[in-house]
Amino acid sequence: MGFLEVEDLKVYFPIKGGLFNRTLGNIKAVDGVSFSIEQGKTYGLVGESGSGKTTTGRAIIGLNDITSGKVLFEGKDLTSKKSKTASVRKDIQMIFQDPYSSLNPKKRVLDIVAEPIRNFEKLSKQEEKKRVQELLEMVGLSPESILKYPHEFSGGQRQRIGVARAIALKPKLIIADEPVSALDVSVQAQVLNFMQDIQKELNLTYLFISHDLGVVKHMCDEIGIMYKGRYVEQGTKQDIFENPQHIYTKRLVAAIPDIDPRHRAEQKQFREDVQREYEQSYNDYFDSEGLAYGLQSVSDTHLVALPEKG
Amino acid sequence: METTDVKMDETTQGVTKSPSGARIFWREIVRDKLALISLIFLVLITAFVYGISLILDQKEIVTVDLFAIHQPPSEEFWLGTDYGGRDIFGQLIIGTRNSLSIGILVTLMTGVIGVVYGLISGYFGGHVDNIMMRILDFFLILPFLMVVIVFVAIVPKYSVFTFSLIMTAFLWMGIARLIRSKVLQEKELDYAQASKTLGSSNIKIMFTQVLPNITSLIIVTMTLNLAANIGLESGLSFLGFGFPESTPSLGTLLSYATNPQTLEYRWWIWVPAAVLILLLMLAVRNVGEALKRAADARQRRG
Amino acid sequence: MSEKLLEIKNLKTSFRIKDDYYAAVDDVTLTLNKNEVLGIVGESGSGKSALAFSVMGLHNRAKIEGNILFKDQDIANISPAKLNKLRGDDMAMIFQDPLTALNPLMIVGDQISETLLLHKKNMSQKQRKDRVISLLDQVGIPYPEHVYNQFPHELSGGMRQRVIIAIAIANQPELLIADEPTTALDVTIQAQILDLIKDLKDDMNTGIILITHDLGVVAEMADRVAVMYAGQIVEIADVHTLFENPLHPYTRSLLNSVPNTQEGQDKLHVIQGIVPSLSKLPREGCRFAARMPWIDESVHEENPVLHEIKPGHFVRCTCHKHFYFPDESKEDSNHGVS
Amino acid sequence: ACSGGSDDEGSGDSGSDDAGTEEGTDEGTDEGEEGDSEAAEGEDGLYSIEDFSTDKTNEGEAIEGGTLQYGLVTDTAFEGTLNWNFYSGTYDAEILGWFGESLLSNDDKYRYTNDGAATYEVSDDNRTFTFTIKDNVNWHDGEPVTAEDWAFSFEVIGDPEYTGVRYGADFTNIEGMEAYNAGEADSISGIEVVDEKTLKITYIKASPSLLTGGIWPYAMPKHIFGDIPVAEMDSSPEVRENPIGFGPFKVESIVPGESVTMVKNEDYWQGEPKLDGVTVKVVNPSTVVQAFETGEVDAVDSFPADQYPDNADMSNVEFLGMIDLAYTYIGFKLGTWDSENAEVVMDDSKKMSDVNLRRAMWYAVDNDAVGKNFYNGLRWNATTLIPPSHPEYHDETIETPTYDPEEAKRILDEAGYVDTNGDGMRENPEGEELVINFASMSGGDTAEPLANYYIQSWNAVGLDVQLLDGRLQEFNTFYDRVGQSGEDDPAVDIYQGAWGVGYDVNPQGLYGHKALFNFPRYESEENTALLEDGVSEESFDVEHRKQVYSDWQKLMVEEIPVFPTLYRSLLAPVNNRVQNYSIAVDFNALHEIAVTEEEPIAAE
Amino acid sequence: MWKFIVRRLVITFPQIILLSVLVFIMAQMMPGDALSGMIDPNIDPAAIEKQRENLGLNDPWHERYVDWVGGLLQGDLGESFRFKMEVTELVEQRLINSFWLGVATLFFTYLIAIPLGIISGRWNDTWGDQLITGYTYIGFATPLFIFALVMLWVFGFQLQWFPTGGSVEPGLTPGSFDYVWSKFQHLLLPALSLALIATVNTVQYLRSEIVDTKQKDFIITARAKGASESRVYNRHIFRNSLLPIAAFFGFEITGLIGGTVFVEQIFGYPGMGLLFMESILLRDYTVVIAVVLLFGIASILGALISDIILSLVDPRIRIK
Ligand SMILES: Nc1ncnc2c1ncn2[C@@H]1O[C@H](COP(=O)(O)OP(=O)(O)OP(=O)(O)O)[C@@H](O)[C@H]1O
Ligand SMILES: Nc1ncnc2c1ncn2[C@@H]1O[C@H](COP(=O)(O)OP(=O)(O)OP(=O)(O)O)[C@@H](O)[C@H]1O
Ligand SMILES: [Mg+2]
Ligand SMILES: [Mg+2]
Repeated sequence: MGFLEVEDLKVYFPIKGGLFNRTLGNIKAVDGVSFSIEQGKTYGLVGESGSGKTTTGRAIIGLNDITSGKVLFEGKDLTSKKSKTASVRKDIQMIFQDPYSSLNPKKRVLDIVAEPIRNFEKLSKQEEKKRVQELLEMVGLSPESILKYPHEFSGGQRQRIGVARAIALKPKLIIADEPVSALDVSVQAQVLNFMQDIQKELNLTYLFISHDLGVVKHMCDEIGIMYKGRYVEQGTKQDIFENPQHIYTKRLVAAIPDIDPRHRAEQKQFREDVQREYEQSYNDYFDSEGLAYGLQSVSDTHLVALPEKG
Repeated sequence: METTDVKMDETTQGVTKSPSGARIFWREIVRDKLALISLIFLVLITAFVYGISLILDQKEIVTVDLFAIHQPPSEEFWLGTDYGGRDIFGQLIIGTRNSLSIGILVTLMTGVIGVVYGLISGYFGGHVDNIMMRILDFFLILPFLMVVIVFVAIVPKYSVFTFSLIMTAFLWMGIARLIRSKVLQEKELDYAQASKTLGSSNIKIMFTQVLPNITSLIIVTMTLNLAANIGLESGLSFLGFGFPESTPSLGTLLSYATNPQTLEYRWWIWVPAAVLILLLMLAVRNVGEALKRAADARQRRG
Repeated sequence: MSEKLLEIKNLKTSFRIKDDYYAAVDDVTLTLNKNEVLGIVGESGSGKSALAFSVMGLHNRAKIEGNILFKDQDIANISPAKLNKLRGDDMAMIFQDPLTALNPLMIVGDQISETLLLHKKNMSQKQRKDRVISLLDQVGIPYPEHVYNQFPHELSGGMRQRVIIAIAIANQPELLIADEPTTALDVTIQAQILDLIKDLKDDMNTGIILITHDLGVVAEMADRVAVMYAGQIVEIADVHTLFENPLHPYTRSLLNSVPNTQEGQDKLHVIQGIVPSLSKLPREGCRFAARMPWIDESVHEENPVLHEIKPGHFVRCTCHKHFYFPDESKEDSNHGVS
Repeated sequence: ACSGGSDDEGSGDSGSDDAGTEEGTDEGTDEGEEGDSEAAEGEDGLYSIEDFSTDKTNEGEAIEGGTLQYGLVTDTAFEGTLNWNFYSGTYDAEILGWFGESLLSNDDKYRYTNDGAATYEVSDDNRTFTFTIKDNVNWHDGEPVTAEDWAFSFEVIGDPEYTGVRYGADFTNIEGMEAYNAGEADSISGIEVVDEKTLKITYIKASPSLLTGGIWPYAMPKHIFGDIPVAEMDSSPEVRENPIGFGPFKVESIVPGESVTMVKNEDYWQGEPKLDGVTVKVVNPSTVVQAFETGEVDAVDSFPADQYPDNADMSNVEFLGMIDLAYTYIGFKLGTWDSENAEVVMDDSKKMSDVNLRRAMWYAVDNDAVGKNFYNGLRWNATTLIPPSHPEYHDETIETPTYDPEEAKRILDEAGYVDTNGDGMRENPEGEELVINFASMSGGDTAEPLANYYIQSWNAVGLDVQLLDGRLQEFNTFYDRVGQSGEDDPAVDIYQGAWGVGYDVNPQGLYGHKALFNFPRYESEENTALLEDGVSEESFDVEHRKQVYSDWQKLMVEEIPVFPTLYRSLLAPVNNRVQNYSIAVDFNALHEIAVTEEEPIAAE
Repeated sequence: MWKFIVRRLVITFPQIILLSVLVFIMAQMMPGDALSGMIDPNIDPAAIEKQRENLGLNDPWHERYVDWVGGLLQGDLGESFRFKMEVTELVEQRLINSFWLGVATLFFTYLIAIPLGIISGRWNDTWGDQLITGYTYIGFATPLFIFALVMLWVFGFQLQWFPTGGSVEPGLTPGSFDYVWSKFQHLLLPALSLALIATVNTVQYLRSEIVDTKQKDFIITARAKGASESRVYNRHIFRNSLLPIAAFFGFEITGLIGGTVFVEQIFGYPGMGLLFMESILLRDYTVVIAVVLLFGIASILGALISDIILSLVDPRIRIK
């Protein structure tokens, strides 16, 4: 049994309207997604804007209601009412995309980082302060920072505060929703490095959501590619980057700009080729509604959404 | 666009603390001469009327003196007397105090109701919001005057407090709406979402996370409301649903001006009250506008 | 050598903060030729947009000093009427944020044809509409007739960005400034848009200034690259030189911190600290010095200037000669900055 | 028989509330003082009603025609129920006065005369009246006014479907009226149409009150209203849009609630009116002075007395004045109303039951000073409950308590009201706290200081009088609590009220033991006997009646169920271009009114 | 669109019902009734009591309510006790007056607000702007009734430019030019007084909208197209800033209702506000109920109009 197992997860948002605000239909934000993550690994979730990455992450942690499907965390079903207990909550935490809005601007660092501690543990003021300072040190901020306000920190530092808060309860799984996409390149590097460090230190598991393939390639062991609420491909880093099977994955990979100006021409050529292939074989990869098919195994680690043969 | 206003130079971070909300407000007010003067005026007036009315004997002031009716300003009566021979100056002081008390009370009560209502409605959204908003809409169409008349008739003691209550019943909706729409935005922000994942209860998130972030909005709105509320009391007095004359307010003094004789020949009865209302409202408003600028980083002058 | 299109000389753009002026663009000198893409990279807040806005004359309350010669005409000191003749016609700009750069109350078609209306006085309404539709088609918008009558909010981010591009290229400008044209977009769309801009250049011989903080985009698009830091150009060179032989410490750090160049290596380089705010910017000495404290202070120039290392390759300050990356252990301790 | 209220003749009262004759303690008529002349002029700031005339003097040469601008001073719209049988507001009555004349005119003693459109004869038993309508009296549409029309008027009011409020003792006193009203008879047996112009009415009980407003003097054109069901008359266009009468002017057009334009009735029985027409329109009380100054109005129905002192020397008008048929008073609650039997029941355990206490309270107030200072002498100390507007019956010789606080204290001490606990306020003879709750009505500028002044005065003699609920009561609340519905609020101990008195001097409607409006709830055998005597057959003898009412006035001064505080004056400015205008009660010559200039004269 | 309107009206329906119930309860709670003003010994208390019985004033409120609803369903709002006429007819008379007063006020409000707001917003922080801002501050702080009284006194009486009471000169034939002209003259001063005070909010709102819009990105886009300053303002800034003002229009109607009570009182202008005050003071409940409901419906419609206008002018929230 895996560490985190997501089975056929569906999250639909109702479209309201009509005379009495009835539900007219659904936005299928996540439409039958299954994957599993091993402890201590980083699992990347990639896809275009609106493909349902965030929704998946939020559904796992319980911020979105699940329409159907299961989320098993260490064997416990998070979707059943009973297990929405505090202890499971403690074990899963989240890092948010925007370091500016994810910290309450009116709270001091102490209060921000201590919030989860206060919710789950009864510590004296003194102990609490000590814990927070330890945490801050762990994320590389000076312990004196506890009395400052978020706006007194740079984006990278804020993201660290967010991490400190997330690890305060010693979680096992952290869902990181585009943790660096709001940051400048140089700062981005800082946060990525640090996330890797802390993962080793605390034996954390990451669900790493991003649309930047470069970053994902740098961070992740396994990767899932989402398209319109469904998976189109899943595999190890090598599977995805060296042997992309689905045309959509290929497009994504081809679209990454190459940092070496010498490859410009080839890159453009490659992109054009993929584009041509995409146009020609679109119907082989997508059903009549333009959605991906179910996943088929290509290798042990590599799954691709292809129409069932025969 | 994260402006550099908020990003601090790292090297100086350890030493200087960036200004807190109150400090920003203060700075903005000091920078704006008009607002500063207004604030000083308000503080002085408030201190003066509350202070002096401790010494003044209200009973004495509203005692009718048959032989001093309609005296123009003199040494004995600085601002003359009204048609009951009562000292206008004394009434002006007590009236200002009462009007300010009403203004402040109403502002506070509408503030509390509006904020709590707006918070709950906005935070929970969905059906709760829907129902609460319908209730609010209903309050908007209530016939204010009629309710006031019923109220005046059935409430035996009509005091500053009860009067404020009835005004409150009709004035909390604006702020509730404002807070609601702000909360609707605010609760979607990551920090509120984050709190949820950290195991904080809804109540806790509402009051300890979201609320502090809308305080500046609340303060600004309440300041501006204060000005409007002071004005409203005088309107009710004009229609005859204000205070009895034994509880003078700026409104009651002002409503004497509806008597054409007073309006034309006995300026000392109503002009000081009119001027004072005007000044109070302007001053409160100036301060409010300065606070508004302070709350809105884009408009900040400094 | 190809024809000079734009020549910026000692440009200084200052904003008023409190009671003083602070330069966001400080002594920038640049040239741009026809049919050339000049990439400008730099961290957020380094003055890239401020530079672009200065060229377009779009700042309303900034003090602009220096010269901006567009086809030998100094557009920094020109009457608003004359400037309006140039803007949208001979020079155009693509804006960063497709969500806000379009008037929400105007249909897309009108917003594009406004440019035509302003500069092609003798076009009939019908001609304008035809032209707009062909422009929409040109930037790759499907069903242009339909989109013509749509409002911005009905379009996706990528489509809107294309509309903005259509506005910019409507009059086939000679100079096109693209300020982070793809930052807000998905990679696949980014690729399409970049290809589109490139095609435009080839078709129309346009000189393009491409502002971005994505080095990959620069590598793919630019002929020459200028690296900006704290309002100044710290290095400028043709694209190959810059990526193969970066000299300025900032350029080198930047290149080192991009994940996908660091194949196999699990640590990325981190530039310490942040770009200081405008009012706190050091105005003397090497502006980057504070962010590489392990380099001895004496190696900086007192008044750093651009040195021409090789023809066409300029670097500011002599400190590049002494720059090295700190070792890993040192880097770790840098986490605790404050 | 009617009493208490003011009459139905156009002179209506000046109250700002339209219905009824209750006089607000103050409404509309307020004080004023020469603000800036007190020291130098001393007494000069005072006015006396005796200096005013009721008739306009104008020696000028009248011009042909002209239109009189007549204002109704009110801040509301007039109702527009323009028919004597249905109107309920005084402003409607005011308008009716211009075009819908009464068949009977009266003299200055309020008694019907034979000078009007109809003459009358009384039978020996004083119960049967024979009226003859003059020949040339015609409706505005040319139809003659007939006895039938007059009888019809009675039939409408007596009809079971009747929607107005006129039906009362004046009508039930007609023979056969009650049977008709109950639907038991097809006609009223006491009313007989003798011939086209002669009507005979027989009353059950003879009373001198019949001659002072007790007979319904208004006819109703049967040829117009005959076909309209009684229940629908009040809202019919014949009442609201095209009302007619036989008066000197006829209605030309109406702007609902705002104005009525009238033109002269050339066929008027007293002769063609001199004016071309009259425009009656609403004037806001707060702008009435300006309306006079600019010549917007020539005359008004009433003028707020408090605005007089500041405008006494307005150059373009003459102020007419007379004693108002009204008085203000303080009432003491002495009993309760028994709704079952519809009568007053005295209750000796009431706080105010001790007459000494009441007398002391009368001594404690200085009404003279109130009249001078609040009202510049335009109101003055009242003595008895029949005001000097009825000079025949008002007994000047009666001694009444006047301001004497020492006397008040003495009386209280003697009666056992002494301060036993040293709080400065007297306790009652049993030694219990005595807190007297005083109800007073809001509205009008002086209401508040006046009430406070009385309270201060009583406090000064050691009586703990407090304003009920600490504030003045709004009109409806006040009368509800004082007892207009029959349920008196026990919290009210004393109150300040005002009454307008009718043409008829009979005070039974206010102080009779069957009168709901007997708010003090006072009764005594002597009182009942005197009041009965005042309307008995013997009282057709004026001397007898005078004696009866003199005794009654004395009784009231002794018993003090209420004590009158102020008598009032009534002022009416008239533009100087107007001629032959009068506010006298016996003025019955609207057709004589003329103007000497085309346009009203403006003030300098 | 129609669906939306219908839905909104359906939602407001229970509100109206609730409001009407409330008015009946309040009427019950208020001391006195239409007949309690008849403190007149001339009138037999029995006659009054009979009237009361006939009019059903002695019934408990729920019975009267049921009757009233019954009447309402047949389009009958009852009869005014005081005016002895159908409430529908009475209200119609007054409504016309109030309607024109409202129209004139709104007209002046915008006539003043739009140029002032534009001047103030376009050239913000100049002396012109400061002057206008000063006006808005003072207008904000001046009680309407004092202002109206002074206006009446100065323009009505001292200068005599305007008539000072009523809605029309007496004696004119309805429909004639003189009649219409006189009506117009009569509503000019009250409308102006109300507008001068009511407009300050709009001026300020417009100003801040313009100042806001000026800084929007799409304005830069427009400038970059080479649009001249005047074109930028006329085509882009004003249009976008006027939109929220247009949306405010409906709420302005609601606000007017409050203002007319004062103004109609002072100018003796027989409209709904005055009718309401009179009726409530004299306890003419059939009228009160009708007026309250009308006011309620007007504010609901006002809000609805606002939403509709907004959806018409703002493509972003176009209602399906
Ligand atoms: N609360 C919500 N109500 C309705 N629809 C929603 C809601 N949240 C998300 N959606 C829709 O669900 C779909 C998936 O959204 P999601 O945020 O998961 O995408 P994403 O992959 O995270 O995109 P991005 O890269 O932009 O963050 C989108 O079409 C979005 O519009
Ligand atoms: N109107 C202005 N007033 C004051 N300061 C400004 C203004 N516009 C820009 N600045 C400041 O000038 C500096 C340069 O800003 P600029 O927008 O040019 O940066 P940039 O390089 O484009 O950054 P980004 O990548 O975030 O767009 C920043 O410090 C910014 O805060
Ligand atoms: Mg997302
Ligand atoms: Mg930029």
